Amino acid sequence: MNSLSTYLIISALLFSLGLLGILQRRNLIGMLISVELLLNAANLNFMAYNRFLAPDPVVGQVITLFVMGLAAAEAAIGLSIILALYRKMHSINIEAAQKMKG
Amino acid sequence: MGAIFRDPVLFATVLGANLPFFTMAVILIFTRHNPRLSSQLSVGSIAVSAVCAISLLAKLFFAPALQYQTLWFVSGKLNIVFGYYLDPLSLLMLTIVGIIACLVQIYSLGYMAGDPGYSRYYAFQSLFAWAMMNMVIAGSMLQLFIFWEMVGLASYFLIGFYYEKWSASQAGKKAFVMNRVGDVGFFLGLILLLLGFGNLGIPELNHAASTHGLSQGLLTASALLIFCGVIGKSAQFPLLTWLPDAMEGPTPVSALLHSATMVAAGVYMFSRIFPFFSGSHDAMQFALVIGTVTMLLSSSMAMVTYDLKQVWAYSTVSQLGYMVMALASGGYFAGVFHLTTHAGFKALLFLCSGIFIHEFHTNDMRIIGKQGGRKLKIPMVCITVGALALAGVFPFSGFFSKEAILSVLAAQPNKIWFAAGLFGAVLTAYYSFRLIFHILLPMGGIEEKHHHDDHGGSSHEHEEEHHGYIFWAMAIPVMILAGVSLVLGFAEHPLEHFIMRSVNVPGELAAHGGAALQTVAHVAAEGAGHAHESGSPMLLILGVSAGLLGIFVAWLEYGRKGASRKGFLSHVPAIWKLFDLRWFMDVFYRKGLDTFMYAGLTSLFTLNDRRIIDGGIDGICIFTEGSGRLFSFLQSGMLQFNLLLMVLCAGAAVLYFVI
Amino acid sequence: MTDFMLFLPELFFILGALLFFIFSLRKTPNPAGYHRWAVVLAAAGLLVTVASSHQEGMLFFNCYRVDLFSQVFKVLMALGTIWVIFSSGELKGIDTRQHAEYYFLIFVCTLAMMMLVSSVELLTIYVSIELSSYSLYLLVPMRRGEERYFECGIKYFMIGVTASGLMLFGISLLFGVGHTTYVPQLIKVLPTVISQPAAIVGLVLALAGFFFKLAVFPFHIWAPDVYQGACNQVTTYIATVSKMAAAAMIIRFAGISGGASPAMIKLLIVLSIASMTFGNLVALIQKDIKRLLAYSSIAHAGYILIGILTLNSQGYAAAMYYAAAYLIMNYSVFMVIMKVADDGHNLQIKELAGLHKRSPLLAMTLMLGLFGLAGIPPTAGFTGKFLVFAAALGKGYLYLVIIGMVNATISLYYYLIVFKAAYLLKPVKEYPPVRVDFWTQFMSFALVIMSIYLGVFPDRFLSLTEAAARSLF
Amino acid sequence: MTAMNMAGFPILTTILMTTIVGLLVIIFIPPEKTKLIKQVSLASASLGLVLCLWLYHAYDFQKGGLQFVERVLWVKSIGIYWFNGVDGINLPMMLLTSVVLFTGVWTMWELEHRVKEFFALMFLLVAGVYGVFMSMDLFWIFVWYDVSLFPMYPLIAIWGGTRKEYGAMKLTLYLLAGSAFILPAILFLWAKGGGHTFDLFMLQKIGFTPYVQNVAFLMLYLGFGILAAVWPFHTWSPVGHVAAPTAVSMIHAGVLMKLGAYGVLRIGMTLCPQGAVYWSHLMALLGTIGIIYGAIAGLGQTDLKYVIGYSSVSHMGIVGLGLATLSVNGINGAVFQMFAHGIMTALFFSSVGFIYDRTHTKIIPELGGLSKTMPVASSFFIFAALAGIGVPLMASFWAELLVLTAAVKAFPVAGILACMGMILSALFMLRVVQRTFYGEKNPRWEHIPDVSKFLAVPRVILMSCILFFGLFPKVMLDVIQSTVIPFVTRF
Repeated sequence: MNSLSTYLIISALLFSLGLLGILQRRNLIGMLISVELLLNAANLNFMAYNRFLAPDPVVGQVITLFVMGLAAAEAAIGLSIILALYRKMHSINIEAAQKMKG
Repeated sequence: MGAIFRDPVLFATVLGANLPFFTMAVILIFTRHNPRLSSQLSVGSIAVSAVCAISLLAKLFFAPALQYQTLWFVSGKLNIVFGYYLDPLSLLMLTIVGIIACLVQIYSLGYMAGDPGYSRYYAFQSLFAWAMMNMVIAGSMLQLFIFWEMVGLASYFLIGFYYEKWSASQAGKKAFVMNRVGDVGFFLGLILLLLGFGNLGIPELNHAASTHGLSQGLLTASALLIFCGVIGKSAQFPLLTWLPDAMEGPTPVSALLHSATMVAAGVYMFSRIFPFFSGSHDAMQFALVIGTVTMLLSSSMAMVTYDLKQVWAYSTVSQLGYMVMALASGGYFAGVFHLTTHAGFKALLFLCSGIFIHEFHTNDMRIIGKQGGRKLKIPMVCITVGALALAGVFPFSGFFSKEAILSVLAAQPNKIWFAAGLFGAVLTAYYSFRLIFHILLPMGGIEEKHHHDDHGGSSHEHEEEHHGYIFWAMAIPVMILAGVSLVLGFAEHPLEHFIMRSVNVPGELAAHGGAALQTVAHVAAEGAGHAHESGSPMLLILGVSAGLLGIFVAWLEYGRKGASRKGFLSHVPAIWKLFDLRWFMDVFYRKGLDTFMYAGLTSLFTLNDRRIIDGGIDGICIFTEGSGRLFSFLQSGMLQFNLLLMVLCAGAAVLYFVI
Repeated sequence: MTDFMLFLPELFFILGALLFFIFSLRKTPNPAGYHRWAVVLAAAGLLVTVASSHQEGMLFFNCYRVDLFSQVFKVLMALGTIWVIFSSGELKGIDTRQHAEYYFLIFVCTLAMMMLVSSVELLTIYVSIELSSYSLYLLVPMRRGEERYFECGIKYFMIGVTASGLMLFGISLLFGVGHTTYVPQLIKVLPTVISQPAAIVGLVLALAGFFFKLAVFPFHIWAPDVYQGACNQVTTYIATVSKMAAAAMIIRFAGISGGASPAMIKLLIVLSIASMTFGNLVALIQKDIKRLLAYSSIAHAGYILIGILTLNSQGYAAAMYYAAAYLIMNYSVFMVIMKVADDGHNLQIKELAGLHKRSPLLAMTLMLGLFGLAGIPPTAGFTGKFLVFAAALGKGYLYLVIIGMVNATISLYYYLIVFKAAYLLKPVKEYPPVRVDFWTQFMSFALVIMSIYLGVFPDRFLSLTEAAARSLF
Repeated sequence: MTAMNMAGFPILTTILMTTIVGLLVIIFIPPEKTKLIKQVSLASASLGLVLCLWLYHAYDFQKGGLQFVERVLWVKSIGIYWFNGVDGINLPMMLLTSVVLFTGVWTMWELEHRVKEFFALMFLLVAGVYGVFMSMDLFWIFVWYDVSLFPMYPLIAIWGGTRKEYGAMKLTLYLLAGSAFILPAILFLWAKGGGHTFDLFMLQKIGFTPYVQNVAFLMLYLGFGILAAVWPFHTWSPVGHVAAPTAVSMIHAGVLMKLGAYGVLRIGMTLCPQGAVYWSHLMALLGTIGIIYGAIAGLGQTDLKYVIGYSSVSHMGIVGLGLATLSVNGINGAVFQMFAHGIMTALFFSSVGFIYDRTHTKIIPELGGLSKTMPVASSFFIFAALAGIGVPLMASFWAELLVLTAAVKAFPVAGILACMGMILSALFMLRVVQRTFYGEKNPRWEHIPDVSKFLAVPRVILMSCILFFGLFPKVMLDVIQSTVIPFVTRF
């Protein structure tokens, strides 16, 4: 169980779930969470590769730390935008926002 | 440049031939608003030209053929030469053109007096004189072609002189286009020669043809093509209908261009390169057939029309047919001689008719007769002289030339040509005297109503005085021409000697020119020899009696007291109609042009441009824009649809790489 | 000390950002004052960038490379930034209380992009991209007034984070196969492992992030909405400065995919053709100028890709040239738009009617900008296109060039429509005359002259970009 | 071919600069001072004319080849040169351009609507035309080519007539679509030539493989053919001309259309002689179809400018046919025809423009009888029509003679058919003349003044050009063939 492929499969699953969530969820918060899943899938990858393959064990971990920090910022920005949207549209459903097209 | 002033012959040639051009330019640019000055300039310059022509003729009467040339430009292997070729034929023709043009311009002083386009008229007359003279003395076929076209251009303008009249401008256009049809053949023939032979000099061509310097195929092909030019310009079958229509122009124009000189240019060109043509038996046979058909067809048309000028127009066509027949059967001199005499008497006929038309304001011979046409003594006498010459009655000039032609035709192995010629002579005499009798002996006498009664009041006296000047301006040229018609016939032998002489040409020209002329002399002498052998008294009798027969029939029907004045053809309305409608040739052309060209190709092509090509392009534009609209659906407002698209594309790319 | 000098432009922009951060804390906004400050700072920033443009060196444990290539792009970005800030004098599209934040974010974003072009570490790249994106995520919804355009902010954010998620995942895979995140090493390693599916997937996904920035089809989907929805100045910034960074990044990164993989080149060709065709076709039917320019920018991304996909220094030089030309001509057009719509509304094409009378100078600037975008000589746009196509044909992509030219012809149609509006149409209602101050006049002339100078005398700038492109190898 | 006199005065660049400086000066004149704008325009146009005449005079056709060469390295890395020179092919074209520009500017003297922009755009256009003709570098040829095309859009769309916006858009897109083939072809040749020079003569020495030549020539032929109104890409010609204002039609039909044929000759046939041989049958076919088709389609038109547009199609067909023969006479004739047709069409359009200015219609059935009211203006048109028919002693006759001679030799069937075109052109030209100028005086036009002496001057200049070169074709043919004779040796 403690092999690289396990982690990779899990991360691939996470990635797919995230992608599915982004495409399927109509709720903006849900979409935001799905995006976090994507990032976490990547994080998992970094860690796994770091553990099994990389010559320098620091790299992956550092990256993961950075990503986590950025993800937090991203969530903050995203939430603030969603909040603003909610104030204007009284909805956090993405279907409320499809006027611009063509 | 200096050479022009050093050599008097060259100087006279250049001056005589080109003075009218400058006159035209001056008239068009400066003296448009001064008709008097314009006409004086024009008449003066053509008089100078005529004098130059006559003096050239006199000076070079016994001299060898002269050739002047200068290289005009070179393109690749093509040397285009510009030059003059003065030999008996061109000198004779130059003189004819000069004299008749001069007379006609003098005549026009009266005929055209008071016309709003007086200056324009003289400008175009000068244009014509310039082009015609240059064409006559052209040294190469290309140059001849160029001026041949310019002559056509002058003819276009002069036919359409009364451009307010739709029919006039229509006739001008028709003349130009029909000529163009022939000219394209001519042009192609020249190109063929240029490519096959490389030289279009007239003496060189004649020499090459007579010494078998040209392959027979090339010779025949180019001769046939060049003959197309003759068909167009000299109104031969099947392009003959433009000439009667060309009578829309002022009568002096008809006299000068459409009978005496311009239309004869075709025949002139034929005789110009006669040795060349005679190198091809097939081409000569073809020309003979065309000439005969033309002669008979147009005679038939002349028998039914009441329009004075139309009669002479048809007659011109038929006489041109005669000339072509003569030339095509080897009668070089006969053709040229008939050309000469015909120029004289046909101009005479037209100018006389012009006086009638000017007086009575109508072209209808019956009305002219009724209103007292015969009271105009001078024109009446002169027109009769002309008609007699045309009918070939001794001692008028037509008699001699027609005899010459008949004798050549008689020498042909196939007697059908001779028979056709005789029959044509009968018809000629018939229709010309039908006209004469109509005017001279009108049915039911003369109505006592003179056209002068129309005018009146204070201007009457002035009219009268003016009328005198006008009348004499017209009458004097007519009388001169009548005199010429009387005496010209007797000049047959000196003329023949002049035209036919084989000359000792000095220098290099002797090589070509001399030999060419020898061929002419040889061929012609053969023809004449035959004629004399087959018994000239017999011929003489036949010829004269043909003319008299025609006159007699005309007298029976129109001249004698109590004659029906309808003509025997009126009993067969179908034939009358056939002749009157010019054997449906015009109908055929019109229909053909309308249905095939305008309704057919033109609308098809226009439709193709609008619908298929333009429509296709617009279609591509619409398609492009439509696909823009279509693609814009990819950019839907729904975020997740867009994301799906993005992910799918990325997925597709990944799949593509992995698999 | 030398390290400090190498980082000078970035430091300067950090300083600017800090200053505006302090301003943003103030209670009473002073828009005119901010604008003056911003102009002065940006101008100084440009000077600093230019002054340090010939420096070379490595920073931060070799994560950060300063070379001619990066410096050229930094100059271009600083230039774009000052232009955008210059045009922000009448920032009607944004609440006056937020002006300080606006300038702050602009400076931060420029800073991030400057860092981006110098980054040679995947991590640095990622961080820089995210930093610049976050600034833009905030700038886009800042617009006030136009309710119907508000949705573009969330769309931009969602698409952006998805793309960055994809990119990060891709980067992680690249790290997995290459065992390194240092780009120069990756370039060496990758061709040997390119046959592995993980490498390919990683590469494609990583490129997706960059293509998102450049708005290459199919990662363009944010562009039309954002261009239309953001306020005019922000759109200008995205259309000009942000494009420079993206182009630079792709040029730097394209080397990773390596000449070794013809399939990769094929992918780039397909993307380039799809971008050109899609962008031009959909632009045909647009009514709103900014949306039209969004589609046009998608098409131009395709043209830039043509230069990049040659994967040689000539192509990179051509692409850089094209990017610079694009900066100039795109800004010309946007400057006119911002001037004409000085109340910050979205300009429709028909509103340009009669511009040649309202302001001949702006009309001329617009004309040259449009013709530059359409690729008509003697503008820089033409020469850029010419160079890009020349580079492509140097590699033998004849059909690609033909398709590119056909697309240029199609694009001409909608540029001509805008041109027609400005020069031909009679206005249906009376529009107020456009106020053109001295600096705008000056700027118009400068843009016109630059555009033509670059078009007619390309030699000097081209040798610069060539040197820059060579520094990549 | 590479006679260098770098030290000499850059006369060609100076000629180019007359237009560009004129343009700049016009830009800085306030738009209200229309008189001044016109004077400046005329002055700079006449300066160009004088310089071109001097150039024509100073060209040494005994020596032949490229003269007045200016050659400066422009862009090092890809080998662009500022390389100008004249030889027998572009010298007549330069002269043509200057004459048409001069007369065109004069013709537009009465323009009142947006004068400044009109003349500015016109000079921009002509700068492009001069540039194409004088450049010997592929890059610059293309640059100037495009520069000359796009001002057509505003020129037609602002000052045009019938359906001007449609016509302008169509024409511009159509013509620039042509350059979608030209640019790839140029770059293709450049790349196949090693990618280090755009110098025409350096590329010529390289000798491309037959495949490259065939492909490049076809692309060049299609691209430039559109501008030369080669059938079936001719439909922009009538539509565009109908829409365009007078001087623009003059320059467009007179000069711009020649750019197409010139491009085929200068780039296509110079660099791809084998390609030209390979495609010569196609060129002959399309040329002949153009001659016949243009004339026949012209027969049915009711708009004066449509008729002239179609006549241009027909006449440019002659140019195409001449080029297709690949022989001295054919190319001599083609170049001469380009010149002759340019002058002739300029005369055509300037007379039609005058008639249109006065009567506000160019629909033939509405006109008629104009000869009565405006005899001088009519005579200009009639003169042009005669030149169009190919009446001898007008310049186009010689051109047609040479082309047809060469064509009958090289492609007998095409040559004979092309001769038939002479009949058709006579028919349709005279038809127009008859319907427009002859017939009863039309009361509607009774009080229209004839062309004034001042406005007659440019038309007279054009007329005298036609006559002069008709009477003395040597003046032009010597120059043309000094270049053409060595040129054809490579086919």
